[in-house]
Amino acid sequence: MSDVRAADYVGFETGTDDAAERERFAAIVEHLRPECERVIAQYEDARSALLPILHLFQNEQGWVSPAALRACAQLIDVPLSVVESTASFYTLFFRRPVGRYMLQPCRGVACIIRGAEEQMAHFRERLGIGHLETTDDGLFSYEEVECLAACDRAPCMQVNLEFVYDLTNESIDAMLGEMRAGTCAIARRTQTSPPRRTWIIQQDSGKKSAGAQDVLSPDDPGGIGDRSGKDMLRRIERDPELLLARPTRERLVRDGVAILDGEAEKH
Amino acid sequence: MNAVPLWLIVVIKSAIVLFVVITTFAYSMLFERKVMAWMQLRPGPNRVGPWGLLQPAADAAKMLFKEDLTPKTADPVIYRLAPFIALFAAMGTFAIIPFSESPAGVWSVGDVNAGILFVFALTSIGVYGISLAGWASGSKFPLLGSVRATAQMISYELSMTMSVVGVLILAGTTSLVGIVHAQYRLWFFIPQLVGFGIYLITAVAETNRAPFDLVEAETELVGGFHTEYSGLRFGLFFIAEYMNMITVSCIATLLFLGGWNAPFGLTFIPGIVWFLIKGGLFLFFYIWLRATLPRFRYDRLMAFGWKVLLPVATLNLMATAAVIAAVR
Amino acid sequence: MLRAVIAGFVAILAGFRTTFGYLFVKKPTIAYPSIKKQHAPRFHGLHELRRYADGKERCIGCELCQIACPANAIVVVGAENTPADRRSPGERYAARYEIDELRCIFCGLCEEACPTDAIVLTPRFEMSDYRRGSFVYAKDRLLVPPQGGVGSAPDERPNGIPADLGAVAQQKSTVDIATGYDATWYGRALKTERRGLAG
Amino acid sequence: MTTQPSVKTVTVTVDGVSLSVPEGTLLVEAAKQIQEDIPVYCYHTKLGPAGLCRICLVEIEKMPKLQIACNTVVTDGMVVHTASDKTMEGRRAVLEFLLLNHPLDCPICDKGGECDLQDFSMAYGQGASRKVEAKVAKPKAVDLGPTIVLDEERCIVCQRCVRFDDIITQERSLVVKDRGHRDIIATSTEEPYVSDFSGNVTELCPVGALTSKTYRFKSRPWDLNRTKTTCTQCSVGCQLYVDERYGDVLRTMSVAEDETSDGWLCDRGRYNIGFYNDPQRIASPLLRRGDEWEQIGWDDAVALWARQIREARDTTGPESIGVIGGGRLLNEEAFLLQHLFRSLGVENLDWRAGRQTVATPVFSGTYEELEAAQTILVFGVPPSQTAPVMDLRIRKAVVQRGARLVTVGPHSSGSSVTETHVRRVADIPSDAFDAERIAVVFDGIDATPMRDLHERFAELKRAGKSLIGFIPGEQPNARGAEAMGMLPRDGGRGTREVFSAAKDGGIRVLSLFGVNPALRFADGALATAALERTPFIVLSELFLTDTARFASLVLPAHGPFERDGHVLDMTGRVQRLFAAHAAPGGALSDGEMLVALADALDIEIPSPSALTARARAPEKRAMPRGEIRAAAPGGEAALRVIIRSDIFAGGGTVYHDERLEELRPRPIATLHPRTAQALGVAAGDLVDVIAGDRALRGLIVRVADAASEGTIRVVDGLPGAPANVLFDGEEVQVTKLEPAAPLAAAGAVAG
Repeated sequence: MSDVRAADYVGFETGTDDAAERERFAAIVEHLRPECERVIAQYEDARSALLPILHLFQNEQGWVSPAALRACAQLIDVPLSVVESTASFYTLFFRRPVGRYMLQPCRGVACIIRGAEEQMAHFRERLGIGHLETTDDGLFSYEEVECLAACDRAPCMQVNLEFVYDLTNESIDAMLGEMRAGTCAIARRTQTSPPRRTWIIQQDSGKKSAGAQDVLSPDDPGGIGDRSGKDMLRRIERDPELLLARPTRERLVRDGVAILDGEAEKH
Repeated sequence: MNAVPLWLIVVIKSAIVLFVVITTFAYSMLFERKVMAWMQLRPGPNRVGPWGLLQPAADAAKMLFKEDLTPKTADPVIYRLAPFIALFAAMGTFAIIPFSESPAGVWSVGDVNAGILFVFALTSIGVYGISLAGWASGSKFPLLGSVRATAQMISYELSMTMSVVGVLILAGTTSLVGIVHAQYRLWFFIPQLVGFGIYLITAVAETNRAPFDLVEAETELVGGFHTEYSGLRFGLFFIAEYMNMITVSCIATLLFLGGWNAPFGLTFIPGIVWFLIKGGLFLFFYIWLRATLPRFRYDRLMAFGWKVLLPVATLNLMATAAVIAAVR
Repeated sequence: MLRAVIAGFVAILAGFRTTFGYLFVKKPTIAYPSIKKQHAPRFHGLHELRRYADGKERCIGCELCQIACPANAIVVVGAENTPADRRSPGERYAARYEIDELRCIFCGLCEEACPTDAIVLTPRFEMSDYRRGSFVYAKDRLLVPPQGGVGSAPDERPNGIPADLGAVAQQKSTVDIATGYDATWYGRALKTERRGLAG
Repeated sequence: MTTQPSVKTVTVTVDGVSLSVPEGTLLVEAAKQIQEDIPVYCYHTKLGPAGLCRICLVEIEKMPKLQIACNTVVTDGMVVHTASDKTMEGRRAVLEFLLLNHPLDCPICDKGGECDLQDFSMAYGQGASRKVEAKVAKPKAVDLGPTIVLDEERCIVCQRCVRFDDIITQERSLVVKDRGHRDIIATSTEEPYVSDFSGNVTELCPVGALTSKTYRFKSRPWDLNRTKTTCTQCSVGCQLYVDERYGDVLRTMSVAEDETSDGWLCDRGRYNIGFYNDPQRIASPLLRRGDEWEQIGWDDAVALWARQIREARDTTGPESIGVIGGGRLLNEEAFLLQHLFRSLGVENLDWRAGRQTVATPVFSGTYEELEAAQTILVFGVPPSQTAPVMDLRIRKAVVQRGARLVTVGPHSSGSSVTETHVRRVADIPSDAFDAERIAVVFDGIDATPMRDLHERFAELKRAGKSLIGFIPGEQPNARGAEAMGMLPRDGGRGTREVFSAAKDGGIRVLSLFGVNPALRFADGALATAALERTPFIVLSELFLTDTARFASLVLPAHGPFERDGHVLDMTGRVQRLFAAHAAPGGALSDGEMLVALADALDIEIPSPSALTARARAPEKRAMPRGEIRAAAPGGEAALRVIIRSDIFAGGGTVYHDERLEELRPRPIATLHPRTAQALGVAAGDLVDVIAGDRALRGLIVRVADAASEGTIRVVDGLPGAPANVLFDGEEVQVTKLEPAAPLAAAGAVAG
C-alpha cells in the first residue's frame, strides 16, 4: 500500500489526458498521503479507513473524482468496485464537482408545516435552478433533503454541512447576497473542477435492450422529470380517478361487470 | 300380324322390356337411397340434377370408368363369368313375366304355361353367380359370403316354393297369366295370408337384402361375395340384385296381389298402372324393411328358416290342400 | 311363447311405424358448401396472431400458450428484439410460432393463457388441404397483415416497452375478439372476414 | 478427515416437531430436516446468511418480533412457528415490498417458471399490488460482461451474486452501487464482469435479473428436457444437468452436491455447449483424396481401416501400428481400444497426447479432503485454468479454512487468494510440511519436483500425516484411460517414442481417438513431423482439427453429452454419463467404431455387460511416473517462455462454438513492463517468438504488471498460433514485426 505512486494515476481522471491535471492530482495524493496513512493506522483493518480517506479527498478536491476513488482503493488495498460502491451509497460524497456552496433546505414534515415549501420556492426562484442542480457560475448547488433533525428551529437548512435555522425569504436573500459577495461566515468549498449541471451520476451505462432506450433515470418514479415523486403524489391528489385507473384484483372482483361494460363501450 | 315374323316381335318385346327394366332398376336404386335417407333424416342424393334425379347416370358413368381389377389369386375365367351368370339369371325372369293384358294379348315377351317353374329355376341359377363369384375371388371374405349365399338359398328356397304351391293349388295352373286370371275375383293373399307372409320373408332372403343380407354383410365380411369386384363387374352384381328385387316384387304381385287386376272395380285405370303400383308398393316395403330392421345373426337366420318358416309353410300347404280337397 | 311372438311382431311393427314417420319430418341438413350457418359469436376456429395498431406483433414469445395447450399443438421459440428489427413491444418476440391445426382441439386455452391477447381463435374454420404438412400454420399464415392491428400496447414507455406486462394481462378483454370479425350472411353464403382489411 | 470434537446438540421445536441439531445450526438449515420450506432469497447454503431480504421471517416464542430464520442460530428449547398467521403476514409484507418496483414481465423473463419470486408470491404474496404510482424504470439489458446480462429492474438486491463473487471466487468484482430504490448490481465503472465462474450467478439469482447471454430468450424452463450427467470438459467430473430442447443443448445447470462440484460449474463446462449442431461438425466418415475430403460410408471406412491395420501387421509387424487416445474416451471405450489392439499384438498404446504425462497420483484423496487440507502445494500449471472447479476448493480451503497455499514453478496460482509463490522446489518454506494434512496438486507434466520431493513425501507418510495428491490434467478421462490399460506395456512405445519412430518412417498406421497432438503435444515440431511421415492416420473427432490436416481418414465421433457410460474423475471416482443429446445421424461413438473394427478384424470383444462391469471397476496398478526433463539451458538474464493454459483455448469444441467467440483467448504474448521496455516492444505490437529454427508467429503484445520479469507468456492450444512449437521454459528471442499501421490503431489488443 505504501508504493502508491503518482504515475499510477495516469489516465484515470475521466475526461482528461491532460498532463497538468495529472500532475495536480499527483500533488494532491502526495499532500494527503501522511494524513491517510495516519488514519489507516488507526484501524485494525485498513478497509475501515475508507470513509475518512474519501472525506479527505473530497475536502481536498471538492468532490470525489474517479482518480480519487482509485487512489483510495490502492491505499487500503480493496478492489475499485468496492470503493465505488461505498462512495455511491453516501449522498454526501459528490461524484461530480459541485458548487462552492451546497444549499440543502430540509423538506421534513416539521419544516413543511412551518412553510418550508415557500422558502424552497424562493430558493428556486432566486437561484434559477431546481432540485439537484448547480448554477451556471458554479457558485451554488441546490438539493432538497430529508429531515435534518433540527425541527425545533424549522424551517432549517444545511450549507456546506453547517446548519442555518429559522429560514425566511429575507434571511435567504441576505445569506445569498453575502455568499455572492464573499462575506459569508460559512466557508466556501474547494473547487478543483468546474461543476456541471448536476452531480448525480445516473447508472445508465447506455447498454440496453431494444426496449429500454431513453429511460431517463432510475429516479423517475413517474417516468419523466419527477425526481422527488411529489408530482405523482399531486397528480393522485388532484385526480383520484388515477387510483381507479388500474384495476386491482379486489376491485375486479367487486365491480368486474362494470369494468367489462366500460371496456365494451370503449370499443 | 302375320306379316311380322315371330322372332322380330320377340326381339322388339325384349328390347322394350329390357329398357323398361333397366330404367326401373336405375330409379329403384335412387328411390331406395332417397327413401332410406328420408327415413334417416337426411336429404339423400341431391347434387346431380334436380333433386338428384341424374344420380343413376352419374353412378353408371362412375362404374364404367372404374378400373376393373382381377385379384392374383382369383380364378380368372369364373371370376369374370360370375357377374354375367348373376345378371343373366336376374334378367331371364323378365322374359315370361306378364305385365298386363289387353285385348290384343298378354303384355309379356313370352307366355310360358309353366311360368312359375321357369322363374324358380332361374332364381336358383342366380345363386350360382354369387357362389362362383365368392369362390373364384380367391379371398376369404368372398368365400364366406358365397357359402352363406348357398346355405341361405337352400334354406329359404324351400319355404318359398312351399308358400307358392298353395297359390298353384288355388289357381290350378302354373301359368302366370292363368294365376292372374284366377284372381279375378279374389286376390290370393286373402286365402293364402300365411303363404303371402312366408313369401314376403323368403323373397327378401332370396334377394339377399336387409335384414337377410348376410351374404355381403359389410360389417362382417367387408362386402362378402363382391369384395374383390370393382368397376363394371361390381355394377353387374348391383344390377342383378335390383333386378331380383324387381322380379320378386313382380312375382308377388302376380301370385298374391292379383297382377294387373283392378281392385274395387276401378277398371277404367289400365291394368299396367295397377301392376306398377302394386310392384312399387312391394319395392317400397323392401326399402322400408331395410331402413327399419337390423341384420340377422347368421345362426338365427338359419334357425328361422328351418325351424319356423319351413314347418309353417308345410302346414300352410297341407291346410290349403285339405281345404281344396274338402271343397271339391 | 305365442305372447312373445306377438310382442316381437308388434315391436317390429312399431319400428316400421317409426321409420315411416320420419319420412315426413323436416330434414335438419344444411347444404354446407352452398349454404353456411351463422356460428356463435365466440366460435372457436382457426387461430390468428394479432398485432397492435402500430403494426407491432402482440406476441412476446412467452410460450404460455404452448404449455397451456392440452394437445401439444403449439411450438413457440423466442428471440430477442433488436433496435434495428423490432417485432414486438418489450424485449422478446416469437421467432417461431407454429400451430398444428390437425392436433389442435380448438379448446381456446391458448387464448386464455395469452397475456397479451396475441393468439385468438377466429370464426374461420375452412382449412382443408391435401397435405398433412400444410396444416402446420406458421407465422406467415397466422399473423394478421400489418394493417390489421388492433389496440395499442397499454402503458408504454417512451420507446415502446410495456412497463408492466402484468397490467397488460389485467386489461385483457375479449371484447374486440368478439367483434373483430364480420361473420354474417351474404345471401346464402357466410363470409368470415377480418375487420378493417376489406377495402 | 480428523475426528471432529463431539458437537453438543440442542433441541428445537419447529412447528410442533422436536428436532435435535448440532449447536450453532442456523434455523433455516434445521428446518430442512423436516422438509419445512422456509423461503429464502439472500440465504444460500454455500454462501451463508446475509439477512438482506427478510423473506425467511419466522415466529419464535418469547421473541417480540418476527425473526429471520437464515441468521438465527438455534438455541436449546427454542419454539418456532414457520407457518403461523403472524409469519405469513410478515412474509406478505416483505413480498409486497420486494415487488414494489419489480416489473411483471414474467411472460418474457428467462426465470419465469423456476423463479423464487414467482413461487413465493404465489405461496405467500397478497396477489394484487396496492401501489398506484408507476414503477421505477431502469435499464433492462445491461451488459455486465461477455457472458452475463443484467436486468436492473428485476433485481431485488439479495446480493447472492455479489457474495458469490466475494466468498466463493474471491474475485470481488461485483458490488452493489447506490442506495434505496436506485441500488443496482454493478462492476467498477469501466470493467466488464469477467470471471471463469460467471455463469453461477445466473443460477444463484433468485429472480431473472442476471441472465446468460447464451440462453437469453431461448426457452422457458418447462420446455426443457433435463438429463443429469457428468461434465467431461476437464478431469474434475462435475455433475450437471443438461437442458435440451428440439435437439439443441440450450443450457447446463449445476447439481447441488458436495462430492465433486460443490454446487458450482465453471464457464467452460457451462457454456461450451453450442458446438453440437455446428455446421462444420463432421457428419460422415471423410477420406482424403489429395487436398479434398470425400464422404464415404461407414462400411467402407471401417473396411479400409481394418485392411490398413492388417496389411501393416502382416508386412511390417504390429510395432508399425500406433494408437493414441483414451483421455477423451469413456472407460468402456478405452478398455475396448486397448483390448482390440492388444489382441492384434499392438503394444504401441498411449493416451498421452498433450503435455500431461501422468494422470494417477500415488496417493489419492477426495475433494472434500482437499478442502480440509492445511497446506496445499501446487506444482507447475495452476488448476485455475485446467480444473477451475477444483480451484474453487483450493480458494475455499485457503480463505474459509485458513489453509496455506504454496505454488511452485513459473506460474503463480492465477486465482485471487493469498499464496506463497516460489520458483524452485528448494525454495519451498520448510514449515509448509509441518501441517498435519497436506494436499499436493501436480499438473502431471514435469515430474522433476515430484522426484526431488519423493523422499520428503515418504517421510511424511511414515510420520502418519495425511498426504493426498491430485493431478488435474488436460484430458478429462486420463485417469480412466490409465486404469483401463491404455498405456504401453511389455516393450510397447509411448506417444513420444511412437512419434520418434514415425518421424523415421517406422509407423504405418496411426489411430488417433479424440486427440489433437498437432496442437497439444508438448513437442509440436516432433508431432508435426511424425504425422507428416505416417502413411495412414485415422482420426476420430468431431471437427477437422489441426491434426486432421495430416489424417487420411476422419471418423465422426460423439460429443460429450452424447455419450453413455463411465469415466474416472481425477480423484479416481467412477462417474456416470447419460446421453443428453442425440448425435448426428452419421456419427458413431468411439465404442461403436471399435466394435465395427473388431468385427472387420475378427477379434472377439467382451460382452457389453462385462465391459460395463470392467468400466466400473478400475484396475489399480502401478503407473509409470511422469517424464523428467532436464532444466532448459540458458542464462539468468535470458527471456524464457511460459506456456499458459486457458479454459477457453482449444481447437475442437470451443473453437467451433460460436457463442464463445468473445471468451476465446486471442494469440497474445504477455510481458512485464520492464521486460517489454528492454525488448523495445509496446502493447499492441506484433511479435514473433523464436527458439532456434522453431517460431511462434504473429502474437500481439500485452503488457501487464502481473507478468514476471524476464518471461514471455503465451497461450497454449490456439489454432493458428500453436504454442507447442516451443518448449515450456525454453529460452527464446522476440522479434518485432513492423505491423501494418491500422492494426495497432484498431486496438487489436482486445482480449
